[in-house]
Amino acid sequence: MPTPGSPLLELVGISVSFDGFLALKNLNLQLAAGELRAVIGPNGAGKTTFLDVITGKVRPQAGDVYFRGRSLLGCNEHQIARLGIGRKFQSPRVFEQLSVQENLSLAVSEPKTPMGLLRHHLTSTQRQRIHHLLDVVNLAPRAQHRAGSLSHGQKQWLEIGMLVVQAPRLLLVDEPVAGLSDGETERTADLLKSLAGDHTVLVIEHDMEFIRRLQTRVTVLHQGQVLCEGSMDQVQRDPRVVEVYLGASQEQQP
Amino acid sequence: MANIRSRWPQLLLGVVGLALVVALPSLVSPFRLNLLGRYLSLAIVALGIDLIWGYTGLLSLGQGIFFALGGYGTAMHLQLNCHGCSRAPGGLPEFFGLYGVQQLPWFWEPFHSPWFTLLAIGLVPAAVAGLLGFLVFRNRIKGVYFSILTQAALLVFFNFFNGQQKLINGTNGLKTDLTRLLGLMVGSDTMQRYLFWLTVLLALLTWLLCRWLVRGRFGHALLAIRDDEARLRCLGYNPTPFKTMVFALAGALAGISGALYTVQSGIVSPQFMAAPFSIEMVIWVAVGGRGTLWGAMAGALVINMGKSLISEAWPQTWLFIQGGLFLLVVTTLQGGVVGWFQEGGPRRLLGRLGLRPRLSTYPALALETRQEGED
Amino acid sequence: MEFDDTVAVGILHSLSGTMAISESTLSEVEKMAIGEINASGGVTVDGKTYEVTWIEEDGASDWPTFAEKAKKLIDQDQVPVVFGGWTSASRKAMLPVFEAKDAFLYYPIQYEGQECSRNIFYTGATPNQQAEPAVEFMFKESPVAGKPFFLVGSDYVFPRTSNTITKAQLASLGGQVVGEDYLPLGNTEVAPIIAKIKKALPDGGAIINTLNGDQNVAFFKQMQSAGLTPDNDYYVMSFSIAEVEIDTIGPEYLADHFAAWNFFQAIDTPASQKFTESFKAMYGEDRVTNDPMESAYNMVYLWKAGVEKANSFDDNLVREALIGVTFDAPQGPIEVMPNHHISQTVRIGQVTPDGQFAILSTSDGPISPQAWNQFEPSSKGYACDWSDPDKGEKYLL
Amino acid sequence: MTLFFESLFNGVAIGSVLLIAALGLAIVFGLMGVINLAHGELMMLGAYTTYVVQSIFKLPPLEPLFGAYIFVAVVVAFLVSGLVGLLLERSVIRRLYGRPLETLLATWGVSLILQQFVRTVPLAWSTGLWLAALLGLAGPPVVNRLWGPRQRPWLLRLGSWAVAMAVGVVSAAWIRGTLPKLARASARNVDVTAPRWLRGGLDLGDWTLPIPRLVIIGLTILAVLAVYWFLNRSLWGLRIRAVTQNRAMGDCLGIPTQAVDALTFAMGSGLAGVAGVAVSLLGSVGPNVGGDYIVGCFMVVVLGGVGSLWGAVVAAAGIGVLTDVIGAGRLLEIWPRMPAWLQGGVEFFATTSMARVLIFALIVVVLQVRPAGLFPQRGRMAET
Repeated sequence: MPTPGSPLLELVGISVSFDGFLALKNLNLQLAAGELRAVIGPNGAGKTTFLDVITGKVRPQAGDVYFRGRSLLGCNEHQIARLGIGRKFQSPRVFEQLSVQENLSLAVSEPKTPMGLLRHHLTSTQRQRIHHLLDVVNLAPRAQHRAGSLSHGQKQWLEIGMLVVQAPRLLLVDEPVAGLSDGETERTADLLKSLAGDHTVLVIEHDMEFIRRLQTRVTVLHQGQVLCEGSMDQVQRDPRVVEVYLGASQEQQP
Repeated sequence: MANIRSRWPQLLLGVVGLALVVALPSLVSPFRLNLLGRYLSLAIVALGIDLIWGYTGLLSLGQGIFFALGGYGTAMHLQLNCHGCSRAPGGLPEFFGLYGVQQLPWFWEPFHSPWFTLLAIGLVPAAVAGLLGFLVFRNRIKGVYFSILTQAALLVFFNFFNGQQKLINGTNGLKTDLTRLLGLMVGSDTMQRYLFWLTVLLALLTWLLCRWLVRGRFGHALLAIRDDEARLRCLGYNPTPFKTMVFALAGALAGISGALYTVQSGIVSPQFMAAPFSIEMVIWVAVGGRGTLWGAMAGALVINMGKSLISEAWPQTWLFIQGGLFLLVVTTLQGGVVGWFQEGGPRRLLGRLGLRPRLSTYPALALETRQEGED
Repeated sequence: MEFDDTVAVGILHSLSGTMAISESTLSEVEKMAIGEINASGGVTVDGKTYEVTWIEEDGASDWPTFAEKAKKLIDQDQVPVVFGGWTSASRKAMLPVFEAKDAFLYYPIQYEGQECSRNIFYTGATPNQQAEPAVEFMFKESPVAGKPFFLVGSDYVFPRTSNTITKAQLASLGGQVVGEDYLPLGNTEVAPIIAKIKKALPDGGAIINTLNGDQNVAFFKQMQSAGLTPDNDYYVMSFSIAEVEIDTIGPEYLADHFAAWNFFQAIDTPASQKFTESFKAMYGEDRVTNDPMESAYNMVYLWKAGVEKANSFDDNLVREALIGVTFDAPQGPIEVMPNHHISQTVRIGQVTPDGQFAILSTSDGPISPQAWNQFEPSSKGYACDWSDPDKGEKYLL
Repeated sequence: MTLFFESLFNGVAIGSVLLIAALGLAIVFGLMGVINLAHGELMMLGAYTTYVVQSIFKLPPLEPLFGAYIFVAVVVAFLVSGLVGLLLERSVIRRLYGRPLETLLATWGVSLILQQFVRTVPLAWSTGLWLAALLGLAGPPVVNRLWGPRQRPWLLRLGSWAVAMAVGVVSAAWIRGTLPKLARASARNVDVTAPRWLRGGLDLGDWTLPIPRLVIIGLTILAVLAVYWFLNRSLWGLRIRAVTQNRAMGDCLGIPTQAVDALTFAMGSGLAGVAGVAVSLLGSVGPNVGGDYIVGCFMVVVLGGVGSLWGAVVAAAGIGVLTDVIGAGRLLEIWPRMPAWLQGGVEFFATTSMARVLIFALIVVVLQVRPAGLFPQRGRMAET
């Protein structure tokens, strides 16, 4: 049992290498319950790999991941998901052949086994959650449409909706506003902020304006390591960040 | 409530269909009826393939294994309970005499019981499929790897059944025409008529079962596995039991289909496990339209009828036609024929031929999306 | 020529699939025989002359398909007779159909015996008309006389049953079988079998070969390269290699090995030469004839004779009339026996470098067929006689 | 000791046939992710090519060279099967990249058509057809290289196709005339006779090494080395590897990815043709020859690990040795005092067909431990 005050998620000395290329080097990170955390870093800093490690997709060569005091190493993706870690992927991944509502009902279903789906109907609470979420992500009018027919931004939201409807303890959100309009970005920021507190949220994003809007603690990754942590203003003033970030962005950003 | 009016055509279709099924045996010759019954039983295996391939994205090239297992189970029971058949020494089925077998192999024993046989027709193939599926899916082997492994498994079963004369009569297979079921000779016209009706009934039930499965959240989970398995995992689903279960179910359906096919064609042989037959099954589904249950059934029926008629007229050309069909469906008609109709294929074709102005205005598009939303 | 009417017979061989290679030749010969019959006035029944036509179906090398097509020919086309089949498996698949519908199948291939259906008429050799004389020849007269035997075959019913009989026969002759192995159908990797032969027969010996079709090619090619050749005292007696097969395997690999048949193209009689010449004239100079083809040719003529003797196309009348019918076949005189098989002359041939056979020995006149084998303990003492209702399929002598 | 070497040799001999047959498949699968079910039929074309070449070498002017026809056959078979592969890639496979299951089905359709093609089209005509296609395709690039680029490329193309057609028709007619055996379509198998030097065995005391097997082992080693060299040392090999790893990036760097695909597929197909020559030395040549080998090839690829040349080599050798050890019942010789219950089991599997059953079961077991084969390719893209 996690003691009160102990971190919800803790990464200890994680190292990951692909064919000799070190994607993560001795990475350490802690996340407290109810926290909203932004992670930024130039391309290739290892942001997505870092999420892959938490969700069990990539097994680190060294180090350990603890969630509520329990090691996640050796758990499969679905087991980790069932522990209460939800993930939104970088480019929106929803089930395009299913309708919006069907996407959400798959996410909300419990237990997530063949027999569970066949035997149990959705409870009224679950249905209410779906309706509520449809309103939150503004997709109620399109509930019966195929997800494939949604716009990019709507898919992003649907995916966030699918995350939230599961009521996970920890939300891992990978570039939620890529390709969204300003208005949509704003609403997404508000949504994530409103989720924090009840949930713990970790956001990875390139969009600095968006991060600033979140008004939260920021972690900067660089070459697979934590470069620094702090508020957005602190981080932006850190000379190391300016160096790697601006330097890198000049070379790498198209 | 407004739906009731739009249900009328469907109801009418059902009544006409039922009348046709009841009347058919007196309308066509016993030979054609028998063919129809057999092809209808193939529609059941096609439904299973549609479940695993059309909905779940697992292309099995080994359904012949389960099909044949169902057929062998039935034939073993019939051979054991064949009163008045000529017998080998010791009262064993006749073929054992050819190889000097005196003692009934142990796995034949339970097939004396009709109840065991009925269960085994579905459960044995399901168990084999489930085991194979579990071993393969557990390791996240999928895509073409899965297809190849199923094909290899098929070859293994083919070799085994072909090679084990003393156990199962090898290449010759087991025959049922001269055996008796419920006092009637299986090959007789009366029995064949009953079997036809039974096949219609079972095909219908299977269709209803599959429809129920794919329309609910279980079916949605299958589609999700097909389209983005990794995403589904991150929603907390473990795809392995889903895949194993649906593969086992498809195996059971194949077994039932094989049993019906065997009693109607009079023989089960290792040829049912020959690689081409299993791949043909996939073509039926592909041509009919994978991911649509009607398409799978219609594909099985129509292609087999076509094969029968064409090979009666020009035996040499069937391979060309079959190969061509494959290429056509795979390269241009990906949704199969039913899919093509659903996606407005006929209108597009007419438009392309200049017979009808193309409708590409906004109202038309809106109409299309609304239709999509409805089904 | 004017005919009063036509009668359509059924022809059912594999025109596609693996067996098409062999079976299509039978279909060709049957059509040739039908043509000859029509040219000489057709079939006469009740004073009316009938032109013979045919309805051909494709068994597609698939046993269930054979059963299906047999049903079609009987039910749909109502043919009075079906000429068809090659493999034992296809015959076994068709048998219940013909028995259930009480129709009549003419089957032209030498086979393992142990079967005597009322509804099948067998014009190929039974084991005592091919296998047994062949084994006896290998044991007593061949260059490897007295040496041990190895049995190799394809993994299906004919080789298995035939080898069971051969083992029983050799046991009674005092011969020695040092090994047997079966190659699964469709597999051409013969290296393990050759390794076994080499081990079992270190100093040469007789090999009884019942391999099927393509597998013979691999077998003989690799036998030669492994040094298991007639020069080194390894002689193969094959039951499935005739002139057509030599043509596709290549005489270079087969020269000096043996085969036993009732008919060889090399038979030097007018009837034999006429048969081969007509076939070449019809289908090409480079074609050859062989025993199964001759057998298929005979059965069409025997059917005609049976129908004319019965003066009816009715199966049951023809069935009775057929017994005792004789025909001057390319192999010599043959006669239909009460057990639905025919008496035939047995010959042993040795492959010559030009792809033909040198006939080494010929039996003294036709040998009577035994449907039930007399070496195999389970069938010893049994016989079959359809002319006597008390005896029938299997009775104790 | 003899036992050990004999078993090893037999295993390697069986394995080398598997390997040479699987090599092309492994390349196409490993580099392009394409399962080519028509691979066996491309082998069949190679085997038929051997037959045609052999028939031509039996004619009087070439007859003294008959012993060497096999070398010509290897080259011609590579070209013919490669050409058919090229046409296949351009017409069908190309539309299906990224949809492996559809490709699998489409190539099965192609395999049916090719089988029926050799049954219904006389060899004389198909020889003319392939010759014409080869000349027509190769004409313009060759002319351009020899005499510099032409001013009117369409005229050159037209001209070369006209010449090609003429050559095709003339050669087909000539073959029809001189080789009556090739003039008629036939579903029957044809006899490929190895030259005399290739038919015997090499005597080593009481042990004979079959020469065809030795030649195939040699051919396989050559093919593996050639493929290794091509992929790792040549410019096109570099391009192929680049495209395999990152297609989009390859495009951006100006690598003609379409040409790379076509070349890879054609090369894999050409290797199938060479394998066809090899198997014609061992067994029969007929429309069904492809089906005999295809599943074995797949087993090698799956067991070895996709895209791993080394894995394919080890897998083929392993399957070969096991086939021999199990199928020929050698376990009993190796361990003569085996307990009786085990002995029964070993004997049960000591036939060629049961050996296959057992080997498949073993492969499934191995895949439980190493799902991606013995030598999987590692990397970021390994599992998505």
